[in-house]
Amino acid sequence: MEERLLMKGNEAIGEAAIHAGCRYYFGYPITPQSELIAYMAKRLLKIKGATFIQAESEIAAINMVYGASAAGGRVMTSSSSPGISLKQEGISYLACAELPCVIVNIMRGGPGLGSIQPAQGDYFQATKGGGHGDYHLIVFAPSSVQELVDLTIRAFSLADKYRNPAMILGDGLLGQMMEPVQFKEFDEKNIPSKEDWALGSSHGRKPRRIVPFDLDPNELEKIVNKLGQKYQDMQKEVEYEVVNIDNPDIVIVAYGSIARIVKTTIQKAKQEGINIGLVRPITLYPFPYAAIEEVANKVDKFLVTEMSLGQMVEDVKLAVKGKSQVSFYGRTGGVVISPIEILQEVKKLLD
Amino acid sequence: MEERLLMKGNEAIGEAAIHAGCRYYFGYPITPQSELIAYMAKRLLKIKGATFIQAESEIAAINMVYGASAAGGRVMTSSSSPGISLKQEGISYLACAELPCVIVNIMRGGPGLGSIQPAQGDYFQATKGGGHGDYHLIVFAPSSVQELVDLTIRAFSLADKYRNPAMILGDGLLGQMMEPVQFKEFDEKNIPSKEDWALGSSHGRKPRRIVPFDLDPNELEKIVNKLGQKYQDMQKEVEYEVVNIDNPDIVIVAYGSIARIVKTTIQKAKQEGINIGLVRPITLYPFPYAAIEEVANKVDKFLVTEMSLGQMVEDVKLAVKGKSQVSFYGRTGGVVISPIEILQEVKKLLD
Amino acid sequence: MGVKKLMKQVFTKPKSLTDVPFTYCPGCHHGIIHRLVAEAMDDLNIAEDTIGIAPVGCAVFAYLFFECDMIVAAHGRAPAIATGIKRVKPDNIVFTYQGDGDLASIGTAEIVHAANRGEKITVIFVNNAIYGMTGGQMAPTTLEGQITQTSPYGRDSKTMGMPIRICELLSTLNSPAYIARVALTKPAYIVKAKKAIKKAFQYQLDGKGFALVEVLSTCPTSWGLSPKEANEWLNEKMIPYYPLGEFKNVEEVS
Amino acid sequence: MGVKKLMKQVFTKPKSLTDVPFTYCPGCHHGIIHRLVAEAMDDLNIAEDTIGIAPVGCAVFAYLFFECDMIVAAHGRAPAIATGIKRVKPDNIVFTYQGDGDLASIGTAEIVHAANRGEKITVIFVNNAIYGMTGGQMAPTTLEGQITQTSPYGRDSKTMGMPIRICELLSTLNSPAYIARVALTKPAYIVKAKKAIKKAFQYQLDGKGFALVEVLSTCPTSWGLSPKEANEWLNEKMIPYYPLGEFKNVEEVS
Amino acid sequence: MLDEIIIAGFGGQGILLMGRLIAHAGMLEGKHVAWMPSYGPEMRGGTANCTVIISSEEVASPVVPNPLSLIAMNLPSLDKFEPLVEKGGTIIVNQSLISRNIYRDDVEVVKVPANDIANELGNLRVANMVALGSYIAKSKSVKMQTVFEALEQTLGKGSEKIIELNKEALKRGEKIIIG
Amino acid sequence: MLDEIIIAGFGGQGILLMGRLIAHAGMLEGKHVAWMPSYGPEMRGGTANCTVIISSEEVASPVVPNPLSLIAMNLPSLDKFEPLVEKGGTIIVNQSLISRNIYRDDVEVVKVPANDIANELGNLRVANMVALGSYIAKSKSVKMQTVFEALEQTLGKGSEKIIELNKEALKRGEKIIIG
Amino acid sequence: MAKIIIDRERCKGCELCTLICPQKIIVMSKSFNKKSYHPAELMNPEKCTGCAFCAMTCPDVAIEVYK
Amino acid sequence: MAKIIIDRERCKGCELCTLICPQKIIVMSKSFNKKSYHPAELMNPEKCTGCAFCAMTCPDVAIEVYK
Ligand SMILES: Cc1ncc(C[n+]2csc(CCOP(=O)(O)OP(=O)(O)O)c2C)c(N)n1
Ligand SMILES: Cc1ncc(C[n+]2csc(CCOP(=O)(O)OP(=O)(O)O)c2C)c(N)n1
Ligand code: SF4
Ligand code: SF4
Ligand code: SF4
Ligand code: SF4
Ligand code: SF4
Ligand code: SF4
Ligand SMILES: [Mg+2]
Ligand SMILES: [Mg+2]
Repeated sequence: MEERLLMKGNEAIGEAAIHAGCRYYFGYPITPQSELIAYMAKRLLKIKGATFIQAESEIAAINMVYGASAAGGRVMTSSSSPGISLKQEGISYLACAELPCVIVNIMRGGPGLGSIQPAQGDYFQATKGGGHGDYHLIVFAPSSVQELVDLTIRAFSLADKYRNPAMILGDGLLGQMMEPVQFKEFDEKNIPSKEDWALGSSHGRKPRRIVPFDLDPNELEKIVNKLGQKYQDMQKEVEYEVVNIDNPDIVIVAYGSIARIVKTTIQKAKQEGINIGLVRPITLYPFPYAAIEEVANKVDKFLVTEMSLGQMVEDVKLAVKGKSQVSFYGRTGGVVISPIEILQEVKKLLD
Repeated sequence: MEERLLMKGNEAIGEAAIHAGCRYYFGYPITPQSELIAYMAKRLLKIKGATFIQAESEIAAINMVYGASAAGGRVMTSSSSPGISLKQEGISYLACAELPCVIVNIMRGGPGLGSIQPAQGDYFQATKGGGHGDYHLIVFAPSSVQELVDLTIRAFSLADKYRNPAMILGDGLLGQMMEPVQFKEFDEKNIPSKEDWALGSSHGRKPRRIVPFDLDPNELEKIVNKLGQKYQDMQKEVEYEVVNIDNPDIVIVAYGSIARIVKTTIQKAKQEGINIGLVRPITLYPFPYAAIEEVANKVDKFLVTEMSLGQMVEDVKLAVKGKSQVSFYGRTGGVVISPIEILQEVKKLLD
Repeated sequence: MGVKKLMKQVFTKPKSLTDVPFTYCPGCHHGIIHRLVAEAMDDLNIAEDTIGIAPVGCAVFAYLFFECDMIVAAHGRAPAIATGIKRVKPDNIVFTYQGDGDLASIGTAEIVHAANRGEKITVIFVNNAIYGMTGGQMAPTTLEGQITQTSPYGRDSKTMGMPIRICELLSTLNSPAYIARVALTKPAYIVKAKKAIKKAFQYQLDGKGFALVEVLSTCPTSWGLSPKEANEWLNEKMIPYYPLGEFKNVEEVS
Repeated sequence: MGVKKLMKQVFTKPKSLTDVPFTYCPGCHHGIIHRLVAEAMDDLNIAEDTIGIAPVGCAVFAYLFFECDMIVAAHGRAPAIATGIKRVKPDNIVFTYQGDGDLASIGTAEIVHAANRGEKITVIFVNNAIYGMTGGQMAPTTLEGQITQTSPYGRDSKTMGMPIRICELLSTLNSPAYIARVALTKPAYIVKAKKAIKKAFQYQLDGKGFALVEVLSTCPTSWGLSPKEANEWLNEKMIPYYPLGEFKNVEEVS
Repeated sequence: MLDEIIIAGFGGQGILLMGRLIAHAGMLEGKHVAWMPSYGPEMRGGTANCTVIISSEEVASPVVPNPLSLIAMNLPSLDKFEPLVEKGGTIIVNQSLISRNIYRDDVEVVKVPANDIANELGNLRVANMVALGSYIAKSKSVKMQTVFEALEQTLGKGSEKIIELNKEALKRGEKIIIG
Repeated sequence: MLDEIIIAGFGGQGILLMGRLIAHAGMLEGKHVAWMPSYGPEMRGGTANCTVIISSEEVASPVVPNPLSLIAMNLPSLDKFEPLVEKGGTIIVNQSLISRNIYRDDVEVVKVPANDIANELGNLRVANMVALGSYIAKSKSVKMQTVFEALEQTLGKGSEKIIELNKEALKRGEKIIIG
Repeated sequence: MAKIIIDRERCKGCELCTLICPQKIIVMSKSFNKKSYHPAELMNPEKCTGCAFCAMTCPDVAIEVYK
Repeated sequence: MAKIIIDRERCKGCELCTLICPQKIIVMSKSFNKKSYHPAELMNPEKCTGCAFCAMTCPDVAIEVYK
């Protein structure tokens, strides 16, 4: 299993899901994630008892996920930006009903039909909640094909642990690129049993009900407060990477594909005697507020780089609490930021 | 016209829209805003050339709005939380295509099917963007039936001014309650002509295209940057109300129906010798960061009260920049916060 | 109650119904339909293997009434949810219970495609020509000229179209195994309705495929009629436009 | 080119097409369909009063090709957008141009209800049995056994259902004025297609109501066939399952 | 001057209209008013209720956890709201449908045989107006004459007969208080 | 050791496969590699291209604004990418389809009559392998033997004939460089 | 001999049973049940045939039939 | 006498015109156009009847017909 395979990001996600025991997939084609749905078709249609359905729409897909998860299946759906917008009602229902699943968003340029090139404009939607009401997804931001694999597997595990939907927030760059990946041994026994809550046959037990509402506000409040408590508990799952953080001139905060571009910037800067640090959130929800605040105690300049008009920058500011200056540099529309323009921005800030 | 009328919030919105020249309405029933769709049916079906359609779904409704707006119509849709989630793709398209319209969200308890009682859990969705990509709505948070009227009229005007969708973010309490309202004279001549961009007959001019995408990232970036610039320009439209802000022991930040409940708290507190200030954002986007920061320079305790697990509290923290302590008190699920519990919370904080 | 001992109980509440009293308005047919579904479950002895899906609509509370596993769907999406459940639990019996707003308006795509995929599910489709839950708005099935909250001057076929006949529309698809329309305004109709509903479950048990029973139903509250008048209106107005009968009955689905 | 002067031009690019070369693959019928739509606009002299709606799909670029006002729709929603436009501009001619993924899958509800409301719009429905734009996934219209990206072992009617016949399905509704299916693989078919498309615009001009023309179309790229083979496949496989003809033709809509 | 009233009863009893008339009359008298209904499917066969606030100052919170006045038109409503009434407040009870006594001893109680009187007037539907008449007379929060005006404006032209009947009922309710 | 290559050409020319083989071979040799395609409908009748990075260190940015090597399989591709090649870099040109000269004088140019050679081999489709062979021989970024291995693993069992043909084409391309 | 038992508290007074009973032996009570409905009552029990039409029709499953 | 003119640069070499022409007088060029397609060419112009089948079939509106 530890062999290195050259895989496309989208396909790697699919293989990782199946590796993690996912046997149900419902999706709808959209660029730049269509290789993922095609991969699931190819693989799942050959596994007995597994299900692949190209749903009639993203809305149908997310509701099939809702049903499959309620019935105890390990289930995934995937799409890209406009398709994820269509799933927002369903996502809010999943969160309310506490149904685990994995949702993949391979982001593209937006808003609107946008473009099909890589972008990161769905950060707010993913982390704050694009659907209605109080809920959060567990959001992972992989930055390599290997991380697409590892974090997809982890997403399934945390989704089950918290009975909450988890999201892989990638982009067209990660989805389309190929890199060598390895699959670590996975023991399906680690998948928690859902026999104690999932729907099915009720022989010898009371019928179960999965009910994402309560018309009595006081009862619904109990449900929402339980969710709130869960989001508190989730904070401990925060993950991030720090690079060169000891005594940098400036710290860049970036996630996903842009974070690896920043690494090239760091190398180039070193050659010019500029010392750049990096904090890379691996989970976007929970967000590494504490880690960033700690850095802010030592460093007085932050630069947030995103392929957007600036979204994560708000969370960085919330973390920094006014202790350091936080600047932003972004490109949009599917333009991938180059290492050199980031370096130029850094130089401007250090002047 | 200056006569006082006793009107239900939902109906007042409808009358205000028609008063402001809105002649096209597309919607789908949902509690607690169904009186609005019924009102539009009753009124518009009697106006020659006007259109009322109960769409097959919220998605169809927002896309009818997209078409009607593209054709130059002054147009509105309305819904409540789950229905607004379904409109997210369409909203993102409207923003990208720079099509003006008014979207009413009479919020109810969430997530999921939630409840039909008043809540404020859709703040993030409304202000940060529940749809994909970089865009913002102009978001108004009325707190009385009169404000529902005035801000609905203003929403149409700003939507046209910026060619951007505007949202009325109310809740079940405002939608259902009756208060006296007045309608000021409205001159339909103030509605800007759309002859220079709307679709129609092209006699004597080049055909026009409304295209919410560009597969060339550099071209799409220009579109997105133009939007970005527009959001900067919009900042000057910020509106808020301050109460008792000279030398308060603590300042509460609250919007919409909860803000009026806070006013009762302020009265009750005064009797006990406690001095509470209030900042009430009237526009949630643009958010009154500067106004709150100014207060934070003088007051070191803030309490944010919302009918949610805490959403606007992030914007208040962003405004305060670590200068003051920001606490939060919320109720969820459709439970309306009472003046007394807010007072108790204030006392705790002042202890 | 001593009499009970001497006499045979010939009619009582089916076991597949819980003891919770219905939340429906007086005279509303939702209650009768619930009972028939429960009787079918009793007759086939499947309650313990059945998973039901309640819609958003007056029947959102159906999860309280059926003595089997239940889940509440997002408005209109029950057929997609049923698909997800059935694919994970192919040996369970899965049914959706949907109103006409739910199934014929917002959920149009979901019902057409679940039917077309031939999902092995049973759909109970309650056509009461109105949106009951939200206070009486027009449904796709609202009759021409019918007054509702959103057709206050009567449904105008010129701008709002004519009522959609779902059975006829779905019957153009290849995959459905059973499609029928029934009513409940006479004992004879109720007997037929019972049979149709039972068949719709039996076909699922037999793996024949997608089955749907459209039940013409009253909504005295939103129609503004007494239960008695509502029954009459259904007989006089609805049945002529919505003919009763079986539209599809595939004994063997290939 | 002196010859031009002496001879009569009997065939040239219609005026309602711009000069922008099509972005479609070699042999793709989208181009022929565009030309026929433009010819209909020329013939009826309506281009300057027409508003077209491009779908998401290979024809997303249609906005570049038609010499009239155009707007790009969200995937599947063109009929709703057309409704919005037509209601604001009832004197303009409004048409949607939609693929089979767009119209028959994600946009099922929108097309059914626009048709049912009898919106006075013209729908050009391009059925190429596949999702072209996204690289060849299964469409609701994909034939049984057909191999696509998402039916890699052939469409299995047991789990994926049989192809949906949209004309037949929509013809169960009362309101549509004109519904026809045409093909383009022979000159005779093209002549008929042209007539149908023109009629679909003429009916709108006459205020008769909703009109839809389904055009069987090739996708050589996603089918993995040469343009020639694609035409043959369409003739041999698609036409038998999708019969050509007029399904609805209401001379006078009441 | 200020009153905060909860009016509660059965779905078909015309509860919401009672509240609207008080609010409307308040508005006509230049007061600040707010009206808030219960809403949703609970109305079906359950209790309907609404809250009215009349005030000389701007109405801040429209939510009334503890009303000064309660008009209870049936038993479940009384059961639900009796405990919430402010000390020293008033409860108007529809005696026709509520046989039990009031447990609270720190409130004023007015018993009105609303249905019986309505029956006498030949139309059960005006029971609400009888109770409303008693409330108006008791609380004096608005003038009866203004309620008449509000009634006319609400029901409008063409409803003269019904308006007359309603006025009659209001007066009968008033009579219970002022004799 | 590091190379950053852009391979560009016509949709049906097997551009993406060329890149995959380089990346795959790099992986087999234990190097860090990344492959990135152009994607979307531009492929239709337009140019297809992909980027490959082979490196002894972890690949940071997978985006290559200025490649060290360019394989231009047709004219529009050369037009597009020629200006972007790093000073001192290499351009492999498919001479069969590109008649024009290279404007740049600060890069090395290798002209390969890829289609002509492929034609000689009896299958136009292997023109890509001819050009790839020349690139491998020129750049030495991976060993030809490893490319053979990558080819076998990619095309798999049952494709022996095609593999042989491809190998042959690779060798013919190699020969242009090493004579 | 047959008999029906009407669950007074489940009954919502819709009157449908009174209309459907071929014997016309069900009538509405003048009194209220706890939910403020006038429940149905069996009058002339001796005429009941046990046909169960009433029970089949009752939307609130408030009627049991014995025979 | 009739004649067709093929727009060499619009043509995508799909060959559909060559198949449909009753006179079989359209052939594919060996050379490339700017977009790297082999465009169609009229061979034996004298045989052209001006039937326009080729133009009707051409998906790229690359053919004009004169008569
Ligand atoms: C997405 C969404 N839109 C709208 C609603 C509001 N809503 C609840 S039930 C309903 C329709 C009910 O009508 P129907 O399906 O006919 O059921 P009935 O109540 O008539 O049995 C609507 C529109 C909702 N809950 N969710
Ligand atoms: C909401 C949404 N979902 C999915 C997509 C991706 N997408 C673009 S076009 C398309 C389908 C194209 O197929 P079809 O409608 O048949 O048109 P064709 O390209 O075959 O002409 C899809 C799924 C999208 N753009 N938006
Ligand atoms: S509103 Fe209509 S459908 Fe709903 S419970 Fe009442 S009568 Fe039945
Ligand atoms: S992919 Fe298919 S439908 Fe799209 S342009 Fe190419 S051939 Fe035509
Ligand atoms: S069982 Fe038959 S006869 Fe007896 S009460 Fe019921 S309907 Fe009447
Ligand atoms: S049918 Fe049932 S609910 Fe209706 S009156 Fe008779 S017993 Fe009561
Ligand atoms: S006009 Fe007719 S004969 Fe002439 S080239 Fe075209 S198809 Fe052939
Ligand atoms: S049909 Fe048109 S595009 Fe195709 S080969 Fe002939 S001229 Fe060229
Ligand atoms: Mg209904
Ligand atoms: Mg298609």
